[in-house]
Amino acid sequence: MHSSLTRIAAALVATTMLAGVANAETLRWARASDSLTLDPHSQNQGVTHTLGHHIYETLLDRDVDGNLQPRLATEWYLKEGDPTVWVFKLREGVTFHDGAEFTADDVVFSIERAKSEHSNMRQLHAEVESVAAVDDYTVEFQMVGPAPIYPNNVTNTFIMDRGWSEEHDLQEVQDFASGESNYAVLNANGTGPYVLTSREVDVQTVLTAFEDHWAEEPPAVTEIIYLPIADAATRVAALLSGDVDLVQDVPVQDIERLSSTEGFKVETGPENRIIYFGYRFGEEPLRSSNITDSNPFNNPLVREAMELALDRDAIRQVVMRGNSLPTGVATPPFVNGWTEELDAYPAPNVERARELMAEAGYPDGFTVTLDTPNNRYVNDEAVSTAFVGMLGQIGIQVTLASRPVAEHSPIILANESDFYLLGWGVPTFDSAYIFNDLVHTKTETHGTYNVGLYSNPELDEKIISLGTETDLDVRNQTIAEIWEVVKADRVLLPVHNQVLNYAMREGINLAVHPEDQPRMTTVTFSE
Amino acid sequence: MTEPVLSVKNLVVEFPFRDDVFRAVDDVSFEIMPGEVVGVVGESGAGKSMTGAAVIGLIERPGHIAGGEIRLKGERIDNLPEDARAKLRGKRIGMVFQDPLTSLNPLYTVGRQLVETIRAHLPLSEAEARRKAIDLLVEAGIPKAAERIDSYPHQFSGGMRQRVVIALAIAAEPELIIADEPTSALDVSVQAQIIKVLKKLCASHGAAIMLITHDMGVIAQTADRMIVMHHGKIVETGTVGDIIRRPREPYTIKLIDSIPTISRTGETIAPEAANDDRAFVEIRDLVRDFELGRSAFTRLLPGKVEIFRAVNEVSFSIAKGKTFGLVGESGSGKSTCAKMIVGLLRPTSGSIHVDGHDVWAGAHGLRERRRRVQMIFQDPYASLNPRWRVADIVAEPMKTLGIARNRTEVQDRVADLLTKVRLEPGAMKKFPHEFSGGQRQRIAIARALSSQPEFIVCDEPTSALDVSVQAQVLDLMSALQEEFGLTYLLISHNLAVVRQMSSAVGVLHNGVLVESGPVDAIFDNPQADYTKMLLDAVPDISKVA
Amino acid sequence: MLAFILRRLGQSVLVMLVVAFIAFMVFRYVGDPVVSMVGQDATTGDIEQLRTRLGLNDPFYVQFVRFVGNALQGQFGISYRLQQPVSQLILERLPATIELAFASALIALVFGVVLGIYTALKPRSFSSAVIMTISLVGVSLPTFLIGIGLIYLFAVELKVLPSFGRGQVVQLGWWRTGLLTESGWRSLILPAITLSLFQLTLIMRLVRAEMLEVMRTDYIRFARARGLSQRAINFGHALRNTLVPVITIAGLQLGSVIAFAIITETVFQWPGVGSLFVNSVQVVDVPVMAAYLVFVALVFVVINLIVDILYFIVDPRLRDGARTGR
Amino acid sequence: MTDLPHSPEQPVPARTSRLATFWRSDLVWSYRHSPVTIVASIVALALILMAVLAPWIAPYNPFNPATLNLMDGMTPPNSASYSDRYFLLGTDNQGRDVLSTIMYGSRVSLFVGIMATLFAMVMGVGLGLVAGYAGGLADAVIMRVADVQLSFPAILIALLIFGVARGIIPPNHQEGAAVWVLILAIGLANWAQFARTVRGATMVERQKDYVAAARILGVNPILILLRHVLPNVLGPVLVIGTIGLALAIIEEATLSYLGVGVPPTQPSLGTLIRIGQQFLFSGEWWILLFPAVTLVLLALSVNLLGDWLRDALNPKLR
Repeated sequence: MHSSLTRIAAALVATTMLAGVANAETLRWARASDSLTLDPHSQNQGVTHTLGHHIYETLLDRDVDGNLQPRLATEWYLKEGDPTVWVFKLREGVTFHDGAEFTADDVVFSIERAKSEHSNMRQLHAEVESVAAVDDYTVEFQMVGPAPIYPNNVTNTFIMDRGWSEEHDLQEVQDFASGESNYAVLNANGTGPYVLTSREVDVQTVLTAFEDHWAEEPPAVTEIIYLPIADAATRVAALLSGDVDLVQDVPVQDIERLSSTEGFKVETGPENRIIYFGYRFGEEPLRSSNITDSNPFNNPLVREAMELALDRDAIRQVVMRGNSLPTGVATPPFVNGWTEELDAYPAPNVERARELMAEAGYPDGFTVTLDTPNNRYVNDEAVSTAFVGMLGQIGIQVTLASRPVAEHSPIILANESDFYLLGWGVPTFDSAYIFNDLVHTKTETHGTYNVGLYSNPELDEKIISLGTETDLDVRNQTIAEIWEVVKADRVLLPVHNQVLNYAMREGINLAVHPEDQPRMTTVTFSE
Repeated sequence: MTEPVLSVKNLVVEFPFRDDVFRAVDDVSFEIMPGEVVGVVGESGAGKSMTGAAVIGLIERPGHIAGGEIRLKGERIDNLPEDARAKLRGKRIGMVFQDPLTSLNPLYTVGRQLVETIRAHLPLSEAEARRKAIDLLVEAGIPKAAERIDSYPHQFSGGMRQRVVIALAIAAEPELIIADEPTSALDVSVQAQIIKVLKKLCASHGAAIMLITHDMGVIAQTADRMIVMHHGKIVETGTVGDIIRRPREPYTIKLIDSIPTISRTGETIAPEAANDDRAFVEIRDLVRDFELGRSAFTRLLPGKVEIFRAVNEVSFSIAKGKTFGLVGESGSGKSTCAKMIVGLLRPTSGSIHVDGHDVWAGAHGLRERRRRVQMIFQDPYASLNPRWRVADIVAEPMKTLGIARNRTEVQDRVADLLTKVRLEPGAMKKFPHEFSGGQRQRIAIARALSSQPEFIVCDEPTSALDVSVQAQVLDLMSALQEEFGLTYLLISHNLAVVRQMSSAVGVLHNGVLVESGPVDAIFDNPQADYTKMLLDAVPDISKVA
Repeated sequence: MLAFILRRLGQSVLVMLVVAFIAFMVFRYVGDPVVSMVGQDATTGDIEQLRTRLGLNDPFYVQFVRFVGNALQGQFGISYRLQQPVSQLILERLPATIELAFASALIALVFGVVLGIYTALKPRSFSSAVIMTISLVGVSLPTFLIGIGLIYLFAVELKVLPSFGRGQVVQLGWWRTGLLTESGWRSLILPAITLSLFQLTLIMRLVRAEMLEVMRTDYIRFARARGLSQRAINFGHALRNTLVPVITIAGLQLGSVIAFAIITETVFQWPGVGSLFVNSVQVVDVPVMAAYLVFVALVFVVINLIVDILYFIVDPRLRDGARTGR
Repeated sequence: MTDLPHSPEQPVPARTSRLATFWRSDLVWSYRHSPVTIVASIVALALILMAVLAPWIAPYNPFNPATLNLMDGMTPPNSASYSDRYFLLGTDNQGRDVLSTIMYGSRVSLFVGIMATLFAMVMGVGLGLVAGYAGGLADAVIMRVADVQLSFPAILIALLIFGVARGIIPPNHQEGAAVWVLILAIGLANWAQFARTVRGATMVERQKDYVAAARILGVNPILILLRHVLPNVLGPVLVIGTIGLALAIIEEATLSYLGVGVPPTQPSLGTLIRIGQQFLFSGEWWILLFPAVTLVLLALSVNLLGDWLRDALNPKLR
């Protein structure tokens, strides 16, 4: 009985494989969620950008190692004699999908649009004072002051055609409050390698290769069928049953099975994202603790004890199935400022941790609530659950509050959490991005995700200086100094860098993209 | 008359009941000749309905025929396979059930049900069957049959529906009609007509009738011969006249003795009037209206209110220690009267005085009413809370009214009351379902007495009981009336019971008291046409041919 | 009849308003949409500003009145997540949900009624006992487990049916149907079965109970006494009377299939309103969630109305008003 | 007058001991003659006992994180673990003993299920009694609300209530209150069934004369409802309660599956299934299978008991 079933299954696999080879140029690509919108400047979100990169293009791009690469801009440099002006030389002979030519004017239009009131990309271009076209293929960005790392901020800002946009009334970015939807949400006209053929939100989006694309080599994939499948089990099942060719967001526990299954393989690689625990600083007692006269987290000994209780390797091995890079610093290795010394982490030592707890005045431990998302990061809830167990061994009794990210985030942003898990991606590949939001004292413009309300005026000063320091050596020195304090103070308790997995049919080759923005142009097929 | 239509020999019907077997019909033998009307009489559980069901082959599972044989025109039918038996039903044996309200499928027109039955048995076209259906309805006495054939059952009154049922039973010209309590659910006035229709139709179509009933009066008026059944056995058979005038078996004698009659045959059972003739209970111009067809939501909206007057300016009075009988058919408003008197329903207008107190006048009237007035209900199965022990049921009034609070006192009183109604004090610890209907009605009486009332409204107190039990309960009521000097309002559709118990009587018709006065005067010399018709319609064993 | 329907309509409006209110109120508490809408780079100031622009800082009743006013014009605003008009989103996904709901309703009705009749007509047979017991398994298994199990068996192990989605669709006007392609039909099988199992059991048990009840009535006994064939009795008389009460409950059950589809649609990635709702809940897309609830209420109200009218057609007693019959 | 102790119409059973009466009662008789019910009750009883006694009979305490060793995670059933401990049914991804988590999880599931059902029962029976007895506007309003409620799947309603409760309760108290919120949500989603049934039964009972007898005496309506009507409508309530219990357990599981249930550190069966489902394709079948089987067994046996009870309490169906 069993063997006959297997035989039938094998036969079926064979037929689906044949079918797959027959139209090898079509790639059915599944991931957990759909792009939120096709409007290039409406959402600053990874999934949305990923699809966007196939239709639209940016001035600069980043390679798999995080280095800036030319794209629509071929050269970029600070204007001689004026460190507040960035000059971008543009690629010639580029056309939009509708045939319009790409010129400097389109860049001016797009950057202004990205800076406009309803744009979600606004923050990235806050330092830009004005943009001007010098000639058809040269654009100058006048910054408000010295902005040495600004080019890092343009890698997700897509360039639209001014003519097409004005024709369809797209000068404004989609405004939620207006109650109207704009044309660009469901339609697109970019310079990218693929043209939008059809789009059914949350169901499927079809892209076909753009014949007049400027790249010399046409992509191997001529048609992309993009399929959002929310349920992880269904997603994996779809790959196994041959309904899709490529799956992102593979549950770590399924990697082994998939890679050992004939006809499938899994590519893994580090993501530019750190997962860490944070806790509340300050003297004010915790809201969720039985200690009502002080804040145990404010005691450095307790923080040290917690780090010693955290067995990063066990989490890697059991919870993440080997698919994580444990770390002792709250920055991914891609980021400017990361060093191997910072990355080192202490071996777990429960004995010592217990001693530290006693020393800190909490020999019997204390209780606290840990807020964790359960649908945002890889096995986020399981990581938190595991840490709860580890903290239990040094007497810290943790209640786990597990919520979908939509409920988790407001609690985080309102600083209502005593103890939380969060992940942080670094799209600029620079430490300043981390310091600005996670380390700087919370203000209107900084420290938005400084949930623990850590405050160190000395550091704040140094962080601010990073924004304007043009001497890269001095700047890097300051970054190193800041990291030293952050690590010594245990401002954050980093766990690991996430590792990404793309599962695919045998015969497809695609490397993992550190920002989880795979490009189907890089897909190759092998026999 | 050579061959009997139906011949039943040594019939045994058994119901396997868990580990036991209950014998519902035990060794029953009888014959019915063509065109003959045979009455089968007995109290509930006598096995008479089961005998009928056995003959037509509709015994409900798990019951089954365990012995004997049934022959139809000499041909044995009890051992036929089910589909062969099914072919006999309707075609050769027809049946009429008790309740015309539930015997017809509510979703189909009368015509459709007739046509369907006719065509199931006779080779007629749709149109022919329809014509025959109309003829049958006409025969059954349905006015404007050609129009009404397309009406639904609910558009007919109860009596009319029973006519339809009879038409259906006779539709395929069967040789035998089994009528199982065909009139018990109907009012007396309708009852007589239905019997007439049944007899007429069967006579004209040449069908014999097996008339199953608990009502000796119906049989007395209808049947040629009768069979008396008891505990699944035949006690006695013979011509109707013989058995009623000269019953031989002790059971039959007792049964016939306990049947009350509207003719004043002997001593009145009701106690002679106490000399106090002052009205103890005084009902004046009692009126009760009901609003029709309004749901809770629509009631909030303004609009025309359709009013139905259930009780219309009824006045009468009862002397202390006397019984006033209130008779009327269903829908006459007699129960509404009772409800207003005991305080379950507020009168629209009019007054009720008990011992000089207006029972609907404020807190004082309320208190007086609760103390002085009690009620005995029709259905002894529904009037006792099945989850309560008898002791609690009987004690509730005295506890509620604070007559006795102390536990032992309550217990003593309950024991005393139970003895008064001739139950063992041991009954206290039992639940109502452990008692028979008659015993339950006595518990209900004990409960009514528990609050030491002076006036008891008895709403059809015996109509759910078998005749022999009815006699006992009526006896008990009389005895208690004498002992405690109780005043009764006896509400009944049974004229014989009223005549036997009451000293005065009122006749209600459509909410109006058409006639009232001393019982003998009304019964022997009725003035109102309605009363006359009512009295004429009553089947009575004394009227036996 | 007209008055009756008008009265029903009035009640329906009331129901809709109440649901709208509840829907609106509930979602004010579910979470903060703004945080999901802005990116990681947004500052606290940006967030506050967006809140104000969306009117989320207005008093509660102002927001509600605005909501009802817009809803009356079919305007539920723009989805925070997808930035498309909510009414358009729901309309787009409605065909998928309706096709799924109808397919599973059909399965539930056909099998439910047939099995219900069978078990009622043979109440003591062994096969009935087996069916009754097995049917309980259907209500003892959570829907999501059934779905996952079916996917695992038929899509992953046997590879005979697709594991997700609704296959190829064909556009018929604004209606996008999956019923015209083979892959569409194949995709429909597993989700439809998953969704129908629960209702199937309910309907089967309901039909059985009602039918047993009807079979005991006097008019069925009388029909047998009239010598009608077993067939005519079972299917002509008993079944029709059984269906009267079944209509109400089955109608409401089938209405709830549409809402019940939430879990099934999620498991099978069925692109209907249910999965739209679940996706919206994850990011607190208030306009979609509120519109969905109102939509479910609308389905309920419409089905209720249809059921009432069906009642009128099926049961002659109601046509004359309730007064005559007792 | 010679008094007859018993009327001939109905035989009165001979007096027997209370135990014998009970043993011969309809309920017990039908129980003894239904092997499926006997098996179901044994299974249900075993599962309930297992849940109740979990702290004493479970090999480990999975709710005490201090005893866990993460490295024991994913140990297959009946094999050696990293820390050399024995796990009959294996461990989950947190190194928790699956057998123990099932025991403790059943405890949570049963607690939530029973409390939610009791809550729904009290609310539904109360409102049903009022609606059925008072009639009029109260009846119309209560039953309309129940109708609307019944037209929404319980899961949707529970989700909504859960959402509202989460919004009202400050974040720091949510986890402690999670179980109670769950109970409230499931209870509020299920009261209408009770209300409907009880209302129907109450309207029947209200017409009965024993209620009239009490009203004549002027017994307080609340007392009439509680002492007279309530005991007589409890039969169907018991049936719905049993079936509702199975439903509540499944609803709890579904809510937990959707991620809005009890905290994952104190998992219920539903939470365990949600966690286990992640390992459906990766070969760690025991993490999903055992809790799922337990849940189905629990719901099925309770359903079977309810089914039997329905038939046994409704003698017409026999």
